[in-house]
Amino acid sequence: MFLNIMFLLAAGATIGGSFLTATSKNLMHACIYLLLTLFGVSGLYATLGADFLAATQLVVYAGGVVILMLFAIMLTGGVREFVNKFGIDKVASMGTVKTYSIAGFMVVIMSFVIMKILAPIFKSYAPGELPGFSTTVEKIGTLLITDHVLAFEISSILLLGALVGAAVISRPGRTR
Amino acid sequence: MDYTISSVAPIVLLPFFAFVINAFLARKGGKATVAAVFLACASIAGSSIYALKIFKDFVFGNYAADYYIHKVFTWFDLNGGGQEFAVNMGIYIDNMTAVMLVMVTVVATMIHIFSTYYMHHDMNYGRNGRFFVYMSLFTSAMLGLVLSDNLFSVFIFWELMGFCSYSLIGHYYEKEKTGNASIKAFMTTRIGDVFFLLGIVALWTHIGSVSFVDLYAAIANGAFSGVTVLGIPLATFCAVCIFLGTIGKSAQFPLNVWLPDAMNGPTPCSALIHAATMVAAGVYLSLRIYPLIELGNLNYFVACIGGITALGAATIALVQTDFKAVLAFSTISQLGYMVLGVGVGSYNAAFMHLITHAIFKACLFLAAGSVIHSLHDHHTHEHVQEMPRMGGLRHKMKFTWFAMWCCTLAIAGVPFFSGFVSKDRILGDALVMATHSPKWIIPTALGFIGAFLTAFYMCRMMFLAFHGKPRDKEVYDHCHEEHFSWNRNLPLLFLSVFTLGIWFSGSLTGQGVVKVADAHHGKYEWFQTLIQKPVVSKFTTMQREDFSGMDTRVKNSAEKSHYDHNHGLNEEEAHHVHHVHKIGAIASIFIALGGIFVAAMMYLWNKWNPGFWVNTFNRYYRTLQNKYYMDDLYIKGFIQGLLIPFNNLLSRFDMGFYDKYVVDGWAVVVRYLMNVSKWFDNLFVDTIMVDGTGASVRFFNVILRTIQSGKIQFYIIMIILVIFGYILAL
Amino acid sequence: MSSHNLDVYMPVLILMAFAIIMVIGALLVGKLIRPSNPTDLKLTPYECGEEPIGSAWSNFNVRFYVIALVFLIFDVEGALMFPVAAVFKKFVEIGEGGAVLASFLLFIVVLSLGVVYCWKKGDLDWVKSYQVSGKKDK
Amino acid sequence: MISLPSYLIISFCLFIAGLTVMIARKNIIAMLLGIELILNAAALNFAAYTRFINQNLDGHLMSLFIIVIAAAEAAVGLAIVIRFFQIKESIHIDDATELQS
Amino acid sequence: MNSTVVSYLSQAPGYGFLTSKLSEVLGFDATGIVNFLIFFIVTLVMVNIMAAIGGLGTYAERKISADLQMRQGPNRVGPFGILQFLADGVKMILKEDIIPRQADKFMFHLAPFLCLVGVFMTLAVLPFSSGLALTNLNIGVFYLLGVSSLVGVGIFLGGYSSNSKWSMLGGMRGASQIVSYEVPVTLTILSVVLMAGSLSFDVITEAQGGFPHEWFILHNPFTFIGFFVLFIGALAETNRAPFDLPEAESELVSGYHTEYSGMRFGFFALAEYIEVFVVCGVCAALFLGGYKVPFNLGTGDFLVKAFPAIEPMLAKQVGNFLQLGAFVTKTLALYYVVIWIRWTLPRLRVDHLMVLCWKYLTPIALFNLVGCAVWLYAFEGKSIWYLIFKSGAAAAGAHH
Repeated sequence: MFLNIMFLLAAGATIGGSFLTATSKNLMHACIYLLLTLFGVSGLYATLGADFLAATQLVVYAGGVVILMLFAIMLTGGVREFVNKFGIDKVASMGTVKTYSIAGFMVVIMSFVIMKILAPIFKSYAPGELPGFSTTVEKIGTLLITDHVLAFEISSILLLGALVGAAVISRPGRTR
Repeated sequence: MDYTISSVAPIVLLPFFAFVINAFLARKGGKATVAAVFLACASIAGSSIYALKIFKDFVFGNYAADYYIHKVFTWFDLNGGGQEFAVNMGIYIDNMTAVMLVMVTVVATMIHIFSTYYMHHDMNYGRNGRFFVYMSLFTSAMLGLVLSDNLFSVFIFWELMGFCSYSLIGHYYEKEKTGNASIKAFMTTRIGDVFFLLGIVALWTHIGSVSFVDLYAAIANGAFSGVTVLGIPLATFCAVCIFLGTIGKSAQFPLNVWLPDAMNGPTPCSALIHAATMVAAGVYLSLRIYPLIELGNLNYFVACIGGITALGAATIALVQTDFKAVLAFSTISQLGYMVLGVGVGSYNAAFMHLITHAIFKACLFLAAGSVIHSLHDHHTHEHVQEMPRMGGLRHKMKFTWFAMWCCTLAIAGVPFFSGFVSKDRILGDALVMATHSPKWIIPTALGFIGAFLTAFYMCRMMFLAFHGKPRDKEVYDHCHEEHFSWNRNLPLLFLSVFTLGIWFSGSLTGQGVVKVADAHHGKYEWFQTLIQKPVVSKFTTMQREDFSGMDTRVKNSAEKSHYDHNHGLNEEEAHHVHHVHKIGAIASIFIALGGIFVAAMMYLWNKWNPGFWVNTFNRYYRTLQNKYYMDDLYIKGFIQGLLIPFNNLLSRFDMGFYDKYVVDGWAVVVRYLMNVSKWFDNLFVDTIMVDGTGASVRFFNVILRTIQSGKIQFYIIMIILVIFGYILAL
Repeated sequence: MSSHNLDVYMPVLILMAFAIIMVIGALLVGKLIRPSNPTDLKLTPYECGEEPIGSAWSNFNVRFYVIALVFLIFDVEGALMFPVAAVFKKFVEIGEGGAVLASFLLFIVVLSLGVVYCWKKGDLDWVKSYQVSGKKDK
Repeated sequence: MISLPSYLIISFCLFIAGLTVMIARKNIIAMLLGIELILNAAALNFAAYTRFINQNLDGHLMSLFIIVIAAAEAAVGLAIVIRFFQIKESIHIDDATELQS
Repeated sequence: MNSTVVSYLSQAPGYGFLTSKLSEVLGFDATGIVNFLIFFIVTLVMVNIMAAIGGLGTYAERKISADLQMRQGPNRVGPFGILQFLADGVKMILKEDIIPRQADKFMFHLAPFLCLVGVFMTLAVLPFSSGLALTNLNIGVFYLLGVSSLVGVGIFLGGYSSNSKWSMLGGMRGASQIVSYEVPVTLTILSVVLMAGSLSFDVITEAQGGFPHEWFILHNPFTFIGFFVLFIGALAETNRAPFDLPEAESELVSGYHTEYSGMRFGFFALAEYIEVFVVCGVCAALFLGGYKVPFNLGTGDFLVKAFPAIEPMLAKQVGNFLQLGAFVTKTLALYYVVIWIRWTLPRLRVDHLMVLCWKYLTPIALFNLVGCAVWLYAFEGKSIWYLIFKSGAAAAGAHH
């Protein structure tokens, strides 16, 4: 019962948020809708019993990525694209016929694709008896240092590279 | 308590990683070198933490004294001739390993810390970074040797240590005699190593495995009985060969010439490699294969080698004037004592002497290093190591003086110091053997005389260097006053604390501080309780355990084996042994005190004039100063007599035959081939291949150019279409 | 590792709802009783009485971005380290702590390398970030 | 109602939204938003399959690493965007025509 | 290990009765509905108490500051002016609600929601007592970190949306300060998780004891430093003085809520005060033993021993009240310290703020983390007192 309510709320937040993200003209608003979408996704994780993933989604996205996006938007002149500073042809807008036609085209194509992929799954899917929810933190931690320890360490290297590279790239006053 | 690879590997791997990183980092100089030095110290300190954990588990955990852990993985398996022919690597941990690990790591840590002080000059040129690189590599190799479970991996690490010692002796490579010394050390130990490898191969061929456990099992199963190599019994053959490796590595009698020259290296590396660990590794090896020595009844041979080395080196040390040379010869003589202990079958005492000697000799070398460093003249860059130019230094360097006295008393065998505890028990056991059969009197006597001389020359060194009036005024004057700099004095003081006997065992009365509880029989000194001869009858089956697998033996029921006061002898035998031990102890006490007294009469109170003795026995004096002419003998007889003629023969063959016919003939052939290939090149490659490629590329880029518009969204749409088509095509 | 049903998330949703209801309710109640006569002056942003010039949404200093960047990296590393930290104790108890400690410390070291780099390059200090990037060889 | 197809359809909608944004927007930051949406769709799929098909947690780990990579990608991508803006005074995708500034 | 307030109350006799009755009446299993009712009621009560605490926080702040500055403080409304916060609330509701013309209306409305939602959601995992924790997620600490980062977004949006320079600067500062100080806080909490071996507040609290020497703050030297790192970080995350850069009256007029008026401003203030309470509670639960009462009085077993005839639920109830008392006492003590610091220390400069975070707290927190890991590995997580005692016993010659 409650599970269904939660699922409905999360799914609504996800789909609505993603739709608004795609369609909102204002970049800031798009970012906020993205935040809503991510909350919905973390709710979906919770309904899937992946509690740790849900919390990670909250921490990393709501805490980090969205703030970073907001800062970057401010840093690149915010929403001043309306102000028509760069000339009329560069206004980022979703409203034109062209874009919607592209979107519809995409939807058709992808729905074909997805049906092609998912039809067997949907046919052969028999909802069996699902196991009860249990905490995943210990299991994930154990996997992280036994089976996937290499991925664990390499991800640290990746993040180090990302940090250094981004810091180098965005350091001011190198040219101009 | 059970160890998998994860809890043991870091001991070896930490210094090794430090080596790998420093190999790139250390030569940069400046901050990078400092970072490298810090990394070396930190890594060895870290592995000492792991070693201490293993030590705690083994010594204070409630397990049988002969409990061991043996984990094996197959390194490579070449299935030759149908028979399984796998090379296994593994770890073998028992109490001896645990104690050895702690000794090596702790001493190495202290010496690394001291090195940061000693090697501080021209650190910025990064050349001393190289020193730390090799120190890390050496430490990891030594730890690997201690942990390894079979003779083959022992041999690998053994050679690795030899290489490190080679490059560390040659650290100041711009001096010619340094380079010669390093080459000499390398070559001399090679002789022993060849025989060592021979022994390993012989074992392999006949037993089929070289791991210690399998070796003991084979001995227990009587696999050695009746097998002979070249008419010699297999056991004797292998034991002799492997023991020759020991002779080469720990500088025993015939091959002892390299160690004194090895003192040309920096003093910390002498302390770590040529006093504490590497030369002791030979004795460690001979302890590991002790059942084989016993089986091949080599005890008398081993004991005689040890005794001769002990006495001979001590006699040479009498007349040395170089500060470090005295220590070098005393090292050789102490190693002789260990080998003597192995020979007379006092396993425990020999190993204890290994540990104690490692500690106080490392401390002695560090103290010598601090003396040399303080006397170092920064303008002329001359190392003042001559004792006649020192004297009265105790007013300048108090800490060094104190630490050095502790170690001197320890090595001289004064009661309540560690040296007495171990050396006295070796001599006592030797005396027991002597009471059994007269032929054992010779090594025993050599040992006792050596003990007297040891006390004498060590105290002579002390008196000459630290006491009396300063002889060379300006040396004394520019010897800087010693203040408490932690990286110089902390290692000295720390190590000198452990020269006390109470840490290891009862000094006279058998009451040490460190005790292990026996569940039934109260508490005993950990050393005698834990270090026991391997009882081969326990190793009847060759059993391997996978690294991942946990130990299957029931360990909770296991407890410390009952400490046998009689060491497995019957009652009156034991009484006899105790009696003789008492006699030996009292005798060695008097001998030590007598040596100190004579030294004091000669060099402290100047009552007796040493010059008189020198003049009286002039020839012998010169003999001793020339180290029994052993170097000259080797050079004249061996090198000039044997190697150089052979070398000339080879060179003549090279010039006459090889150059003239083979090389020149090949040149002619090549010229012909070249002509052919030139023709082929012109005709085929240039015209068809090169131009054809160009044409084809030009053709294709006309087509492909159209696809590459600069728009990302176009690319994305392309990707989607491709996926779409692909999936529809499925 | 106990099994549970998803009722544990109930209070979260209830709290979220309460927060929203609280704000909306208070504002609605306020809307009934509070005055509302906006004047032109009220509706201009307050700049200490000065006439506001231009929009406040102008692009600002890049150092904010660098700080947020370092934070994001730390955040992700924390997300990776939390489960490991949660099971570290169990591994120590079964005697496997050595390897876990080694990998954990390696992770932390790699993580701190990035901070050290940013520190050295002066991305972390607030004021001098421009001067430093000008002359790196100081 | 809670079954594998529903989750797959949700992630499909996410993916379509992200794809549309990536194709139709000319603003680089908007395109990065789209990428975030797509990555989320993938991670959600992993979690859903882990729940419904086989219960071992490798799928969760995949999602975890996807989140990590998404964070790194956002950091570097936004840094590039900022640099681009400092040079070009614009974040329009079609202004990225040169390989060097 | 799933002790929500429901699973606690379900031990009471009335619960089963109610459930069965409702099931009969409704015709299907009414457990979910009953759980929902319990959750709803408890949450309602708690939210109101929290609002009251937030209000009383303002009152306490004014009183304590007056005390520190030898003034009277509010003393008109009610006895000792204790009803002052009600008067403030009424005033705020009555104030006109101004939205600047060139503001971004949508976000201007949204920002207070985000702040309040972020703060309220953190209440869900706060362990008031072994029975009275709203819910006990297995990921409690991590969930708390994630949810509380909403406040940063809220503050940033509040600053951004009201299109004013002061607000912009305030919002920027606020966001960057909050994200910066989340790093040392995360690392310190990580070291606590390392020590306790779980992320759930329940386990972390149970891993400590009632007496100070059993708390994590005195567990070993690293955690002792860690507590102060966490406390400073918490101060900065709640924008409390000396870290109240975002609303620095003297530099930026009122920071990110310059343009906010009336009840919207009130919500920002309320969120801040509740968050202060929450972080004090978190510090208490992580480091100061949470709801643990000495001699295990918290379990109520002592009553059962004393009067065997007593209803076990009642005994448990008494124990819970003791635990609640302990928790609230520790939390309020920290609350007092927070206010005390605010009125004692001057405000930092913004670059000093960043330097303090990145060059002092973060390296210290990393060092603590490494230290805790090594300590856990070397001493199997024994506390320093245990080690001292053992070594003393060994020196006294006890068997090993």
